[in-house]
Order: sequence, then C-alpha cells, then structure tokens
Amino acid sequence: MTGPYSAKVMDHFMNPRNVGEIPDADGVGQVGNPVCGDIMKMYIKVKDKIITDVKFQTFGCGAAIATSSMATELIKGKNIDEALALTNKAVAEALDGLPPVKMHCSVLAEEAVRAAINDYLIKTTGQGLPGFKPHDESLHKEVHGN
Amino acid sequence: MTGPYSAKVMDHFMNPRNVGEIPDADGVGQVGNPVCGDIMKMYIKVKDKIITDVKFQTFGCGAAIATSSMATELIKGKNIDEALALTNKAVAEALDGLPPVKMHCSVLAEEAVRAAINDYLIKTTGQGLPGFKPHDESLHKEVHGN
Amino acid sequence: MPDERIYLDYAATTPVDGRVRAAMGPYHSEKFGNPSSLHSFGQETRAALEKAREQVAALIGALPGEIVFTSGGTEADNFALEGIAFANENKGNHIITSAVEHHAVLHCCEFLKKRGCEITVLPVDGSGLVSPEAVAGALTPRTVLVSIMHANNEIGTIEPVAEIAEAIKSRVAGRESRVYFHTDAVQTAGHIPVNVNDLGVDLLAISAHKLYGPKGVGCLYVRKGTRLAPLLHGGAQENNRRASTENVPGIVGFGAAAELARSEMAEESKKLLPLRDKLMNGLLTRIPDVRLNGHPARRLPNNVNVSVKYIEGESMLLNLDLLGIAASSGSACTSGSLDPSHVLMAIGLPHEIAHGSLRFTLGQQTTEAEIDYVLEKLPPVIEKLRAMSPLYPGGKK
Amino acid sequence: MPDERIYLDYAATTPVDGRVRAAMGPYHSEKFGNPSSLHSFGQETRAALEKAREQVAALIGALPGEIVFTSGGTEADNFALEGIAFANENKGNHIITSAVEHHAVLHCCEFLKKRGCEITVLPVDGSGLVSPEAVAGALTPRTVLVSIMHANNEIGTIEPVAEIAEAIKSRVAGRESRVYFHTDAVQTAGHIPVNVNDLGVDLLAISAHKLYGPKGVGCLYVRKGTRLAPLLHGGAQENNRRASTENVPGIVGFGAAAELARSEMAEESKKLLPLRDKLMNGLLTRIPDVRLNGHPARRLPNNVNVSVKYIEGESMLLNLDLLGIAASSGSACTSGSLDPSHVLMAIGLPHEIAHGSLRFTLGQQTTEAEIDYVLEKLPPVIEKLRAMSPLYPGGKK
Ligand SMILES: Cc1ncc(COP(=O)(O)O)c(C=O)c1O
Ligand SMILES: Cc1ncc(COP(=O)(O)O)c(C=O)c1O
Repeated sequence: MTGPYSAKVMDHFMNPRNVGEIPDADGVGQVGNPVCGDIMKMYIKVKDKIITDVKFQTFGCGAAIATSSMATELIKGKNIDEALALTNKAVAEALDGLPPVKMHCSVLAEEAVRAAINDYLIKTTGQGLPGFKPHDESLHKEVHGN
Repeated sequence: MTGPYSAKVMDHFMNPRNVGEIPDADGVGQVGNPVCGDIMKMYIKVKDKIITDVKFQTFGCGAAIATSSMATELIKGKNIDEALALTNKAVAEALDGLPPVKMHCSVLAEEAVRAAINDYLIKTTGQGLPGFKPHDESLHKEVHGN
Repeated sequence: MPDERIYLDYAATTPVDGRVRAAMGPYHSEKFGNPSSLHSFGQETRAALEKAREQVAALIGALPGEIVFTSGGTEADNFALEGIAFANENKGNHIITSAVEHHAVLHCCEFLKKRGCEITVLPVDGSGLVSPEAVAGALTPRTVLVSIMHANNEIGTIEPVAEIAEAIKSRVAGRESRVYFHTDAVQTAGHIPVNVNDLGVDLLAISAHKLYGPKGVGCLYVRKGTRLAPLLHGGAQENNRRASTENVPGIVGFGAAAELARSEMAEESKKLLPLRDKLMNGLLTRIPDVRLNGHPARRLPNNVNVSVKYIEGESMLLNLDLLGIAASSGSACTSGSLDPSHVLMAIGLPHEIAHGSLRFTLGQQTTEAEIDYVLEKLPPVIEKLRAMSPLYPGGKK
Repeated sequence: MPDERIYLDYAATTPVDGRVRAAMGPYHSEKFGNPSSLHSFGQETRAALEKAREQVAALIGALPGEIVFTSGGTEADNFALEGIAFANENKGNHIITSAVEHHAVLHCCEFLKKRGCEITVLPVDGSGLVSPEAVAGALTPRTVLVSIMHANNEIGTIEPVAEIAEAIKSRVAGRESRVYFHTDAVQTAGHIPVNVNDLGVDLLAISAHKLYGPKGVGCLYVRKGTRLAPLLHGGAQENNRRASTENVPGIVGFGAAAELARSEMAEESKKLLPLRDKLMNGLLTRIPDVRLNGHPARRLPNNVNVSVKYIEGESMLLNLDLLGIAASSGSACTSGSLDPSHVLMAIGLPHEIAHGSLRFTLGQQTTEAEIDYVLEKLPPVIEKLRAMSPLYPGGKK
C-alpha cells in the first residue's frame, strides 16, 4: 500500500533524483511558500544553452518531492528552450498521474524550472524570460483557489 | 413476545370477558369515534343500584379491547356509585399498566362506564349524571392533543 | 404455529443477506482504517468504499461519482430536499410533492415551510397515483424541486415517475433556472428496475436495509451538475458533500446488496408475483368486506394491502403475531401516532376503514406454504374480532 | 518492518472490539426486525435498542431517555447546534464556540451564520485552552448556545468544560431564557471519565467508532427539558427526535462498547500514559527542532502531537507507512484541503511549523515494542527529509 500515489510517484519520492545544492549554480529559482506547504528550490548549471546539471531542494509533500525529482530528470541534458517547453502536465504524466488535489505540485515544479532559467538568463543576458513573474502569492491563489 | 403489552393486557385482549350485547339493557353507552380508531359500547343491567350484568363491544386496538374487558370486570356486581368511582388509572393498573400512548384507551373505558350509567339514570330518573358530557370531539381533542 | 415465525413485513426492513454479511465481515475489526487516512489502513478502506460506490451506481445506471452515501433513506430524502432548497434560494423557494410521500419527505417539507419555503402537496387518486399533469400544472417560476416517490411503501402503488419527469421537462422548457426532480426509491431499488436516466430524475434516495443490506446506510444519487448544499457539515468526506467518518462496513454491505439485487431481482419478482397474487386474491375472495388498497396493476411485486371492514388493524396484528405471522398496519394504533396512515387517508378511505388496514410484504424467504398458512389463519381472527365490534352489522341482532 | 503493521492513529478510528462484534452478530440477519414494528421481530430489536441506550447512558451518567442515537459524531454535533438554533429562534440567535472545535462544529456554525445566526469563535491560548472567562465575557442576551469541545482531536488538549459551565451559569444567573451548553466528547467518551452532571453540559456528542464500537453510529446526549428541534425529519423514531429506521446492530455495538469502556477505561489509561510519555519524551529528546503541540499536562492519555521543523507532514507519514507505521498529520497535504490544520493555526504555529506536524494516538493494541520501533525508525526519516529541505539550516553550506 502506498497511499494515494502511483508506483512511479512513490519511487521518485522515496528515491528522489538530483537532490541537493549546486554551490556554483548558473541559475537558482525558488517557488512556493510556507503557507501552502510547498517550497521548491532548483539549481542549474548551463553550458552552451544545455542544462548540464540540475539539483533541487524541496519542502513539501510526497507529490512535491516526486514532481521536483521528475522535473530535474526531464530537463537534465536538454537545452534551455526544451526545458522551457516542459509543462506541468508532462511532469504529472511522466509520474503516471497525480491525484487531482496534488496537481498544483506539478505546477510548482514547472514554475521552479522556469524560475531557475529566468535567473540564469538575467545573470547572463541581463534580461529574464519575457513576462516571467517570480512565484508569489498570485500563483498561490491561482492554484489554490484562494 | 407479545408486543408492547403486559401479559394481563394480552390475556384480556385474547380472552376478553363479557363480550357481547345485552338486548334488554337498562343502560347503553357508546364512546369514541372512528377518527381515533376506538369505539366502545357498553351495556349494563341494573337491579337495586347493583350492576348485575355488563357486556361490551369494542372496535379498536389491543388496549381498547383489554381496557373494555377489564372495566366490565371491575364494575360487575358493584353498585352504581362504586362504578362511577372507577378511574382510568384503576383500569390501567388492574392491567399491570399500559404503554403511555395507550392510556387514552383507559380513559375511553372509564367514559364508556359513565355513559352507560348516565343512560340508565336518564331512563330511570329522567336526569343524567351532573355535568356528564357524552363522549365527543372534545374528548378526542383532550386525549389526543388535537 | 409452524416451526418458524413467518415474516411478511419486508417493506419495513429485510434481514441482511448472508453473502452481504460475509462481505462486511472484515471491515469491522481487521480492515478498520478511516478512509480519510493516508496510511495503508485508510487506503484499504477507501478502496472498499469506492468499490461499493460502483456497485450501487451500477444498480441504478448512475456514475459512481453521483452516489453520496448517507445514514439511510430518511437522511437521503432530507438531504435532497434541504440540499436543493438551501442551495437554490436565489432561484426560488417552491417545492412540489404528493400527499402519499413518506414522512421523511413530508415532515422535511414542513420544516422547510417554517423556514420560508412554499410547499404544494398534490393529491392522489383512489389508487394512490399522482397525476403528471397535476405536477406540471403546479409548477411556478419559483419552483426549484419536485419530489414524488417511485413506489409507495404502504399501498405499493408505483408512481409514473418517468411521465412526471417528461411533464416537468416540457413545461419548463426554455426556462433559465432548473427544476430538480427527486424520487424516493427506497421501496423500489433492488426490487424493480430503477434507472436514473430512464426515470429522468436528478436525485434519488435508497436505503440499504430494504434490499437485504444493513440498517443505517443508504445513499442519495445526485446527478452531475446538481446544485446541492450539504446536510451534514464537517469534514471533507464524500467529496465534500456529506461529512462524517464513513460507515465502511455498512457501505460495503450496501454495495454487496446492490450487486446481488442487480442480478437476482428479476428472479425474485418472478417468484413473488404469483405468491402476492395468491395472497391478495385469497384475502379478497375468502373474507367478506375486504378491499384492496393501492393500484391493482401498477403495484410492487411484493405488496398486499387490504382494509378489513369493522375492525382495527392493531388487534389483527397482535393476533397474527401470536400465530407467528409478522405483518403491518396503517392504523394509528400501531404507530404510537394518533391518526391513521396519511397514505390511506390520501386515497380517500374513511377513518374506520383506514384503521382496519393490513399490509403483507413478501420477500426472499417467503414460501407458498406461508401464504397458505396466512390464508388459513387470518379469517377466524377476523371473525372473532368482528364479533366483538359494535360496527359489525353481522353482529347486530 | 515488524510482522504486523503498527497502528498509531486511534484518534482517527478504532477497530471494533471482538466482544462488541460478537454482541452485534445476531442483529444483522437473525434479529433483524424494525424496532418500530409491533410484531415479535420488532419487539426483540426494540428491547436491544433500549438496552444499548442504558449502556450508553451509564457511561456518561445520563438517563437512558436523554440519549438520542445518531449516525455518528458529526450528526450529533450538527444536531446539537442546528437543533438548539432552530428551536430557540424566539430567544436569540447567538452561538459561542472556539477556534479549535472539530469541523463538525465549525462548519455547521458557518451554515448557521448564513441562516441568520451570529457566531463568536473564541481564540485559544498556545496550548489550545479556551478561557472560561472569555466564554462568560462573550455571552450576550441573545446567546442561546455555547459549544466547546471536551478534548481536542488533534493536539489532545482537555478543555476546562466544567469551569466553563460554571462561568456561564454565574454570568447568566437570573436570566430568563437559557443558554444551553454543548460539548463534543467524541475524543473523550470511553477514554477519560465523562459525566454530564460533573461537566454541567446540556448536550454532549459521542461517536462509537472512537471507542472500539462500529462506524456510522453515535449519540447526542440531550438533558431533560432541552428545547431541541430534530435534524432528521420523518418517522417517529427516537421519541420523535431523530427519524429513520434505527441502525440496530450499530447501536447494539455502541452499547456494548460503552459498557466495556466503562469498566476498562481506567486500566487502559494506566497502560497508555507511560507509553505516551515515552513516545513524547523520546521524540523531543532524540530529535532536534521538535516541539510538542497541545497542553503538556491537560492532555488525553493517548495523544502525542509534535511539529518537526523544516519538513512537511505528509512526507513523513508516507515514509512511516512504508515502514509499517500508521500515524496522522495536521498538514494540509494529507487531507486534500489546502490549509494546514485550523487547530495548529489557532495555537499560533507559523504555517511551515503547522505543516510539519505528526500525530500519534495510542490504543488497545499499542505495545512498548511498537513505541520503541517508532523511536528507532522516525529519526532517520526526518534526517533524510531535512537533507532535502531548502528550509533546513543544517543543510545550508
Ligand atoms: C418510501 C420510504 N422512504 C423513506 C424511508 C426511510 O428510510 P430509513 O428508515 O432507512 O431512513 C422508508 C422506510 O422507512 C420508506 O419506505
Ligand atoms: C472531536 C471530534 N468531533 C467530531 C468528530 C466527527 O465524528 P464522526 O466522524 O463519527 O462523524 C470527530 C472525528 O472524526 C472528532 O474527533
């Protein structure tokens, strides 16, 4: 018995890939907040537009940890445009689905990737993602209804 | 198992005493009405103020039949004043009690006795019991709350 | 008296089927977790709940997500009425129902009336039928709910629910706000085919103990998209529709009973119909001054309801009970209430006839020998009681 | 993992005691009559109901006639609140409650607020205690009901119910209309002594499945003379206070569980207290940055609730579950709701600390070996999760 989660979620939760920090990361993004109980921090190393390394730290539930882990797997070795194309749905699907109340975790994972890339772009080009809003209360409201 | 009734009630219900009519009764009283589902008719023969015979007919539930039967037993051979002193409580007690919702049956039995005596008094003296009201909707309201 | 007591009161309640009990068995002490719990104890009971939801949904052609488990038929009826009334106050406050509904509907309507609802109680004809045209005619722009039972618990009359749904639909066609339609199927689910789409209802109440399931559990079918306020407020159970820790063994039993009913109902009807008719005709032909209550044809396959003139129901029941026969009556005297059954009054019976009613309802264990025994034993009981009755013309000199 | 899974979530629900199950046994399929029926099938179940009523009454020092059986704790709480509010509208519309009540109380208050009641939700102190003076101070001439729970289901704090009753009494002395006092004793009945007269309450809610009885049954104690409207409308069951065919096996089981609890509760407390303290102290001393939630002394004998800093509850629970340990958390993430427990917020915990709560509740089967196992297995789980957490200072370089 593994709670309400798929075997894939439980695998990524119990054996998360790419946990940790990258002290000399090229980009760092943090999303979520303590109010909703999920905080994800993502670190990337980028070389020639390729994400050569990625690590995460997450405070949150099983789904939050599993989606973080899966997101890192999905963008590792990809170029930045491919990583930016990652959707929360793709993360959830790669995990064989999430319970409906946990879909917001996959949204956070997508946001964490974008936040890290945004940070990298600002550091390297002086300009972030067009229209990128760092995760804040507005996302909290969006995913939680209030 | 005998429903909600005492053994005494069941005995008087299954083997009612003094069932029937007295064609040449000295007094006849009928109380109750079809609305509440109980009609008792009581016949008495009186000699020297003594109730020498009594019979009843009852349309009604187990308690109605048992209280009729018990009332006839309690007044048979008694003089009229003693019979008039019969209370519904005495009838119920003689039956080892009645369920609360059935207490109105014992009221009817008391009333049936009084109605028969009233009829006898009118026939013999031209004057009924002082203040006697034949059973009607007012009693129905009184015992049934409405 | 036969060795075994004879139970002919299946409409009051049914014994739990042995197979249902077996299904419930593990959920008391072994698989006992709270279905809201995350851990394995909770997940195993959650799975059992969802299986039961599918089983019950299948019985009535619903989606599992449309089933909300309740503590019985009464709660389901109250939930439907109050749930619609309170959630749709901005649309209207008018409810239409019938004079033969169960008290779970009628008394709830009285409660809602005190709280500002307008209630129309439609009359029925002499056989207990509600007229679809009368329902349509009673609709007003403020009507939010119609509640007409599927079959009556006392007289067995099966109401024209699908026709009523049609009549409502054509009358309110084009109207903006919806008129919801609830049916109390407590006496039909598991006994005759019940399909929420064929019936055209938005809400439907079932009680498990009427179909060989356990007491204290039932459900309300709630069509997707129905605006319904909760009746019990608290935790997030039942998708936020009905708070309280779920009665897991009860719900599992309900599910098992629903599944059994689905496969065995046709067979049971086939067995009961001739027995019902034998009893019905036997009573009507062997005993003078007996009338059948309820519709002769649009009738539950297990219901016999007669009025025996000149005598009262409880006195018959007590005699039958002593002979080992369990039946029921619409007489006030049996219920502790003081008026005879509102259903018998609604079909126009005079008080004294209503007081003399007897209901026999047949079921799983009923045999022809039992019917024969009743037909043998009842006439002398009636004779004895009639002989005592001041109303009986045969007894008058 | 030990051979058997370890259940430490007794506050969520308890397994049915084998003796309780045995008592219920005959009431499913053999003694199955409807207690409202006149015949022998009905009379035998009616007798069983009344016996259970005496057993439950005896547990709380009440008269049998003051017990109204319900479908559980939620219905009992809703019944108390709505029943008082609707029956006493002519006296007032104000209800006082606390911020740590169960949702069965708080959500019902929200419902009543929409229907015209005024609700005062009193704060609690850092250990979860309601102040009797604050209750007295909140009383207005329009107050009809105060509802304060006996002990909290999450943090185990036992409220000063008798003192609150006293405070109310002295404040409203001489007033004409009554202020009723309800307490939710779902977590205390059968676990610590509960006496309605010592507590000075008019209404008290119990749920059987929290004391080794079946799910789906409970009761509301209603002091004689209390003006209370029914919550479920329909038949005349429960002396016209609660309609619906009675859940006979459930009620019989509740009665049996109440009787067992009455004689065994002291013993169970005596066994659980040292185990609770061992677990509580073990967690607090072996793991850094852990805080105890709830009152250290005025506390249920089976409740341990801690917050583990820097990590979230569900992730701990899942790990524990895989290790065969069933516990619970006040984190939003476990419940499908999105805010952490209102109780943990009410005692002033910051969000991230509230999200990191763990509740262990002990019971009949709990052994010292199980406690040792938890104390051995939990620290590495916490370390692992903290190592992943962006909030953990130990992880920062
Ligand atoms: C037609 C009908 N509706 C509702 C009910 C109420 O069901 P329950 O007693 O399970 O609450 C019954 C039976 O009692 C019934 O026959
Ligand atoms: C304090 C408290 N009140 C009320 C309830 C509700 O009880 P039930 O789930 O039986 O309806 C619970 C448990 O869930 C509880 O712990």
